[in-house]
Amino acid sequence: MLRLDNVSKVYRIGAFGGKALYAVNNVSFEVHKGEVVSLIGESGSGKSTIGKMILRLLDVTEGKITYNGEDISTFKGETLKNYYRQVQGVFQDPFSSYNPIFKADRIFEILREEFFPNIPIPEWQHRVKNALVSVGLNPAHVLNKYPYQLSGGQLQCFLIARALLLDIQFLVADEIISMLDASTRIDVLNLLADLKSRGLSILFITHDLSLAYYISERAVILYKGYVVERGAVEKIFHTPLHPYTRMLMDSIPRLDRKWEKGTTLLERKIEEFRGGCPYYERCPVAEKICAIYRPSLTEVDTDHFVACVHYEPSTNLLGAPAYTEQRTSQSGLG
Amino acid sequence: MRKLALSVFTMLILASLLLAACGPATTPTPEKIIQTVEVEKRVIETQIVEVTPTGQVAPTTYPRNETLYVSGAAWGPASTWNPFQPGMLANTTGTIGLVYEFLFFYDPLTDKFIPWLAEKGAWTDPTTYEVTLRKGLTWSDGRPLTAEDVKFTLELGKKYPALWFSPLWTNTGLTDVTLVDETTLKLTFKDPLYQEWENYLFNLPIVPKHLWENRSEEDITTGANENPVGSGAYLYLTHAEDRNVWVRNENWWGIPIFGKPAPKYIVDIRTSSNNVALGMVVKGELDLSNNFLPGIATLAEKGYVKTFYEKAPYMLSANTAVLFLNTTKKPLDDAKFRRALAFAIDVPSIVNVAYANLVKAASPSGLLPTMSKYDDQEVIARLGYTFDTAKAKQMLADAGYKDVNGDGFVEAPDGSKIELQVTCPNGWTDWMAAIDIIASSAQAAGINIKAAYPDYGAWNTALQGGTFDMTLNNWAQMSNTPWTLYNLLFRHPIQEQMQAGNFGRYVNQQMFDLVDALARIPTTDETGMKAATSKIQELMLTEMPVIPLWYNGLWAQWTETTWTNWPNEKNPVSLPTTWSGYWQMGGLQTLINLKPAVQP
Amino acid sequence: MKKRNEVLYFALRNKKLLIGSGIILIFLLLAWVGPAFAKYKPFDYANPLGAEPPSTEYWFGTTFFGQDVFSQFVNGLRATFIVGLLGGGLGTLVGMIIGFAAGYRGGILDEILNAFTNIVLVIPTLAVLLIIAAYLQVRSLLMECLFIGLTAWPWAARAIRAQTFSLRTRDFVDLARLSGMKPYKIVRREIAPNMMSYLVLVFILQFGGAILTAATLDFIGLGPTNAISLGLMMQYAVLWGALPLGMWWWFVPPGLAITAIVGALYSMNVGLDEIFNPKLREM
Amino acid sequence: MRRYLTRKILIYTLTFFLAVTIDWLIPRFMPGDPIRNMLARVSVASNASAIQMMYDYYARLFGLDLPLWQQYLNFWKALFQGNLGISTYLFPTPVIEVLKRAVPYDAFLLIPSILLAWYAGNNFGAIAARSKRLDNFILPLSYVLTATPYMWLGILLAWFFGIVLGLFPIAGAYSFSLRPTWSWTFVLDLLHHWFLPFASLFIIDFGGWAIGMRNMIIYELEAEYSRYLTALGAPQRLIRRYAFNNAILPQITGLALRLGVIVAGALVTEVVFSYPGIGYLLLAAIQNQDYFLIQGCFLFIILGVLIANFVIDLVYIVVDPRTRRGMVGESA
Amino acid sequence: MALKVENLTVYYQTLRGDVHALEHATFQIADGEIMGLAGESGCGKTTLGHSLIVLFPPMKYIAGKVLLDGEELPIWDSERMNAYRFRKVSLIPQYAMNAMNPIRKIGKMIQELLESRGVDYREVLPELKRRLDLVSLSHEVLNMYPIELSGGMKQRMVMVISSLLNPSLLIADEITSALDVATQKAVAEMLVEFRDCQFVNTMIVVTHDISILYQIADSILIMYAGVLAEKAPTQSIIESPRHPYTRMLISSLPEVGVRHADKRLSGIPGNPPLLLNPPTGCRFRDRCPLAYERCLEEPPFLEIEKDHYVACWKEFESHA
Repeated sequence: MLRLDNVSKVYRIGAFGGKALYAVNNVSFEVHKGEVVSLIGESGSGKSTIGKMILRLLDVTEGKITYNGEDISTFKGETLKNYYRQVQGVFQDPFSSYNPIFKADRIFEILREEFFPNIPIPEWQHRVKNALVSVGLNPAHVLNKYPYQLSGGQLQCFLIARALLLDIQFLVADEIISMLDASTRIDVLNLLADLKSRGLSILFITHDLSLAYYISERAVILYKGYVVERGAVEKIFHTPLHPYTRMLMDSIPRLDRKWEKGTTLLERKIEEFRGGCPYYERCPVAEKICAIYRPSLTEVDTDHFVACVHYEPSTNLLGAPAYTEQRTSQSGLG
Repeated sequence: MRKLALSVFTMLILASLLLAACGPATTPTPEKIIQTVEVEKRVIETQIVEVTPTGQVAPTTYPRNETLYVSGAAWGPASTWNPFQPGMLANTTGTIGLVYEFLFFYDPLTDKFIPWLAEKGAWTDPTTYEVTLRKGLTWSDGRPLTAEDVKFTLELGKKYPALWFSPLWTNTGLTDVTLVDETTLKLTFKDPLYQEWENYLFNLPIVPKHLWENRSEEDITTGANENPVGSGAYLYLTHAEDRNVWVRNENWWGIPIFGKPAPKYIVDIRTSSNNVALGMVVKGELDLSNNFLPGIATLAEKGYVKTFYEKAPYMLSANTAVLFLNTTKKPLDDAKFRRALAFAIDVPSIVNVAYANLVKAASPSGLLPTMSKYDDQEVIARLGYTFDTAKAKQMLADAGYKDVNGDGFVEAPDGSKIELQVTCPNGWTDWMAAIDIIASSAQAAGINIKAAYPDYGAWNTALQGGTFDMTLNNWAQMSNTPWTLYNLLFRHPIQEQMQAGNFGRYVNQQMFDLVDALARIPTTDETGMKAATSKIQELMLTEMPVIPLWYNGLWAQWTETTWTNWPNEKNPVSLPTTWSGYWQMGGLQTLINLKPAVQP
Repeated sequence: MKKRNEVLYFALRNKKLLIGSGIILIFLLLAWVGPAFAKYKPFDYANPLGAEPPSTEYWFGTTFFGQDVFSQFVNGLRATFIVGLLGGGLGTLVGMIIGFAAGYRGGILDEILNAFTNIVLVIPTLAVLLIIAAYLQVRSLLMECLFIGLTAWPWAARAIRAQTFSLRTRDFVDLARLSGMKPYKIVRREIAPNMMSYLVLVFILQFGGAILTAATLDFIGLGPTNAISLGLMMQYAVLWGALPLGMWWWFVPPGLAITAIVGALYSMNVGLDEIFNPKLREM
Repeated sequence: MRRYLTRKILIYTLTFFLAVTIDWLIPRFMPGDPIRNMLARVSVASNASAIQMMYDYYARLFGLDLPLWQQYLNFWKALFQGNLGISTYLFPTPVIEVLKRAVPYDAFLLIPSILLAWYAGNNFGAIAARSKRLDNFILPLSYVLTATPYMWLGILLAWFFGIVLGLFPIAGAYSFSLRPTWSWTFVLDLLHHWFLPFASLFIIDFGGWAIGMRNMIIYELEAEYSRYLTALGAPQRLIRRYAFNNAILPQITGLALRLGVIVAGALVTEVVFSYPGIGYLLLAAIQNQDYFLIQGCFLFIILGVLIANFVIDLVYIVVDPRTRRGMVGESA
Repeated sequence: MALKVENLTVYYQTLRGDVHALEHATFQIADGEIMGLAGESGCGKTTLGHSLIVLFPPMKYIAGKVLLDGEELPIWDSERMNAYRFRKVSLIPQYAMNAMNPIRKIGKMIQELLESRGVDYREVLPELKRRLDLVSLSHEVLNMYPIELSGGMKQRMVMVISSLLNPSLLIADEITSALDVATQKAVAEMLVEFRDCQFVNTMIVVTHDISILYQIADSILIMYAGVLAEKAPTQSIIESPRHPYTRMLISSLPEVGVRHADKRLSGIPGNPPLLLNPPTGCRFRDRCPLAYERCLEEPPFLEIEKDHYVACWKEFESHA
């Protein structure tokens, strides 16, 4: 239903835009109808950029995003509006999603103005109330209030209700629970799961593998704009292949198991990425070749892809790279 | 960081101090004049070369009792010492008069020519003028001044049409200058314009041939002529943005004849505003101010300053402020309307209010009091005008100008609306006040006139291009002949740009002929001149193409703390002025007559 | 609701705002009704005696020509407010258009507008104004407002751009785009209301700036050629020797009024800033 | 840093190019004709034909008889040779000479007043921010000062100190009775004349900087690094010092922005005190329709402001590490 | 007892009245103990952490006593507190990203800070370098400006600075919430290491993430709506929570390895009360499934087992 083909996002930096910074690099994946796909990565991995590109809030630099076979970058005016009827987003910071000087329910009013100007107001209010009830809110408690009078969880539900008022088919949920209190997180997460059961497709963006596992069918692991691992969530969760995924797994604070000590490699300096494997600087199992060679995404199992030389059959691990000295001098850790 | 800031700051202050001190004015290293220096075009050598005629070192401070401080002549910083420079002469007033001299001086108070470089000059026959120079004339570099120099100067006008006095050859009728002997010249004319020619006698500065003959055309027409070498009573000493300083020429040829000018130094101050001049006069920092100082009447009454007359108008009259009417525009093309307008203007209020009695109302003839003998009193009594609103209304009504639409203003006989503007340059506040009064008094008579103050450039463009309705002008100064004024008023032929007169484009061949005729009357024929001016006045007052309103004063106020024996109504020997063009009309005599005040 | 009350609460307790707006109101009133009370027209030669110090007949004295200073003053005050309002308003408007456009659109438009703003910012306004003023040889008050407004906008544009820039990244703007709102509408309905307090401050500063600029222009003789203003009064006073003649009543009131008005505006500005910015409240 | 600098230089070059072009346009598109205005002062005695001859002569002299594009190119060419044409008001002085004479006065008046006011104002503001009592007094005073029109303060100072008390001269750069020499008499006289114009510029700017600094300091004292230092028990002295060091940065930017305004202040101050700087010259040029001089003054002011801005940008690089490390692309 | 807090009450002064951000806090921390402080946002945990070291307006000391190593901290007197700050009590703030002066080199800033506290930088320098090694920062950072460091690096740098004088009590305020899981883990482990190396005696780790506390804390204090709800050794809190709020809180955490399709988790319905006018009695009453009449009275914070404190009438009943 929604498909990314070799999508890249490049920012131009330098005095005359001379240098290119790849926020997203050659990313491809697909979200099928009624499916939840998790996009996992730490900050700076490009996961939110992908969400914004899907929502047409950012332009795609290279590659193509198609929705039901149509290139979304061609949408304009009415067709774009039509796209937004079907594809919506909810963002990380619930408070930032509301204009602080207006009441929270203004988002519904805007929706009516833009998409349903012909629906009479009483009828619309009725629809709004239904939508609020369906996301588990009591309209009497939450309507006619300013954003700061509502909790983060309520605000996120508001946004989901807003999406439901449209003929929505696809939802981009960008870290929607990371700023919520533990007590309400799970409710919002459950709400998403309920939506899925209604046939909605969801792109669930998160940095938490366990949440991805809780809710999604498939996952995409991003590192510095590259897909390092992708596939069915069970496979990734149970047999993480990429060292980065493994490190993410190990770092999850769990209530049932204590951390293994000292498995995390930390940056000592801000390093510029010079090519090679993006994870090279932090990788505990890096080979010499990783400094200069960027592995491609290889299918190692059905619906399980990974980009790591260790899983690339044809790579000659003995090729001596030029950066050996540098690496040994920089990656010592305490 | 703070330390750094402070030290940088100190350095900057010091540096700027030094720059300011040595930048603007002359470096005080006196040197002998370098006469043979070929002054490169536009390179200001004065910055380094200094003139010290007597060889002594110029002082840091000019001794107060030897220095005359004057102001009101210069309107901009000094930039040229070229006596032939047109536009900017006012800036270095004194170049002409103090440094360069003329064949004659002219005394407007007595209407007499005073032989100056010339011992005598006269028409030997109707087309030959013979002039004899004094003996023993010298240039300030010690070389003798001879008839050669005069001939050279006159012929420059023939050689270079871009020089302002080239009409001497093209217009006045001069055809030839011949050297009779070392001091005598014979000038041959064809159909001479006597009146105009005599103007040149005291307006054309004579330059030294030996220094000018090798100069290029550009140098002569536009060169700045730093280090001026003249024959006059004073020498250039130094200048800055706001002053010109002259020092007495101790070897001046005129000392034995006219006497030694009393002040050793003349500091000619350019005051940025009247305000500053007023402050300086009151404090006694200025000996003579030739600025228009609005508050001076009060100060004169109280005795803080002296003026030529003790009572109003305090000042002599220097020129006539006339209202030019654009005769190409309706209804100003109608002489009846113009005459009615003349009666509608409240000149007494202009005199009393705008000028606080510092000026006098003008004679309807427009001629200055010094020329009053050419006023035909009979004509003036018969055709002259006075402020009379009722009469103006009556005249308008008689001519068919009536208020048809009831807005309080008359319409033209053809029913068209009349909306006129009277203008003067913005910032000329006394004139602005005056045109306010013109507009309001005309409105009282039912003529819709509004005052407007465009910027000088716009005003000048409108003036010369003839796009104004009516405007004030006073470009004819005191002169030896009534022709000067009438030439301004009725200049012809009419051209696209009228740059020097008849801005209202008044076309009347009869008038043009009368003015031309006046120009041809020999200056000795006073009766002939009177007859000619009478005719002009009669026609002018009947047709009223311009309206003379008041005389601008020869603004002069002085104190006697340092210098005394100023000319005044009791001692009217000369004009107390330093204005450009007035040194030769009595300004210099005033300096010669000055006496140091008795120091208490 | 509560938020608005809070603003009002602070507003009524903020001395700087109250004093500032009090002064402005007094002068505004004077400019409004003053001319009706003036016994003479500003340019009428009312006093045949010429310059006189303040008296019961001539409240602020008379000028050198006997013009009523009070009448000139109240009429000049009116001109001052007009310049402030129109010139400052125009400056704010242009600043808003450019600031919003650059800040919201970003990208190449931003680069261009930003470069343009920087250029205009570096060029000394007065030098440009002088030249413009010299071009227009007959100048009206409205003309003055126009060219003051058209040269005063750069810093406003910059400030607004920066604010817009930070607001643009807020999620509610993205949400508005997801609702299919047009950029202009997003700016008007989502961004501008959030900056209202800021825009008010910008306007106040532009208002004061326009008054000062106009006074400067007027003073050096490039003001309106057909009206009275406080700057012109000062120019005339200096030109006609009010200083050496000791006619303090001629040059003190106009300068004092400008200082008071602009000072009051600045004071209001700080007051409002304190109200809108809780951080400053405690000080 | 390189990015920051290239950007700046680009902007400055553009500004300069634009300013020069505007500059060139001035005499060409102004109503009225500079030469006709200049010749308007020619003796009335001349007749019409002579004036036309003079007009042609001068048009050729000023190069106004060439096609426009040629004039534009010539203008640039001349500019690089330091030739700005000839002043009509001060004919035949080259504009560059006229400017050269005025510049030292400007430097003498502006540099000390700008820098001293900045320095004193910032320090005073910083002090005010720390004392409630001082703040209550300094703040209103500073507001009044920044709101004061330059000329009014000038007039008041001239009137009170110059006329009522008679302590200072109110016009000119040095006494009329003096010739510039290397003597104490002259230098003291110079300072005597300089003082009031300097004071009027200084006082007004001082107020502005004081307020600015006070507000900035208050913001900085609320900043998180200040809170952290407080939490670690650092003495107020250190916290204030850090706050000052941070608050001074926007003030440096402000200084760059202020330069354009100061030119205005200098102009009216020079007018009030008849001080022979560029501002005064510009006004005279405008009043006398001397477009070539207007052109020169404008160019000079622009150049001055650009250079000063550039210097400030360089200073900024020294004081703000963020610019040096290329992290800040945007500021003044 | 390293830290003893008795009846500590701190309000926020606002226009609409005092916000009762922290009331009647009474607890103790043993030597070498890392105490986790957890709760929902707005529960007063940050207020509690900050009140032990610095009270910025509008925070206002109302009542209570704080004893550190037997010495009373004059927390109501900012001037007098200065003597204790940094040396005895120190803070790693939430805003570590902006905690360093942006225009000073880090080393220079540390030097100036130390010297202002009368400590010789040169003497401390070797130790400082050792600690940089410990947190995997190169010594070059001392020669850098804060802006040249990444968020995680700044966080670690501030940790080093705050603990440099070996304070007895270190308060770490939400220092992991802005970090990625990997960095989170490393930073959390470093905190433990600091304690293990005896850089600090005791530590209060303020966070909303209980699972992190489970990894590093010795005991956990749960707060709810400005009052203490439960404090116990970590294992007890996680495995046998006594307060209904704690129980619900823990059960609402997504269990790793659970899928929605398999097991649906649930949160705590309702919202915490506003603290401007907090309800009398138990503040969790409205959301508590076990609430009964007794809950109209405010429950005391009592030790019901060794080192296990709780404020719930129901629990007291079952133990009575």
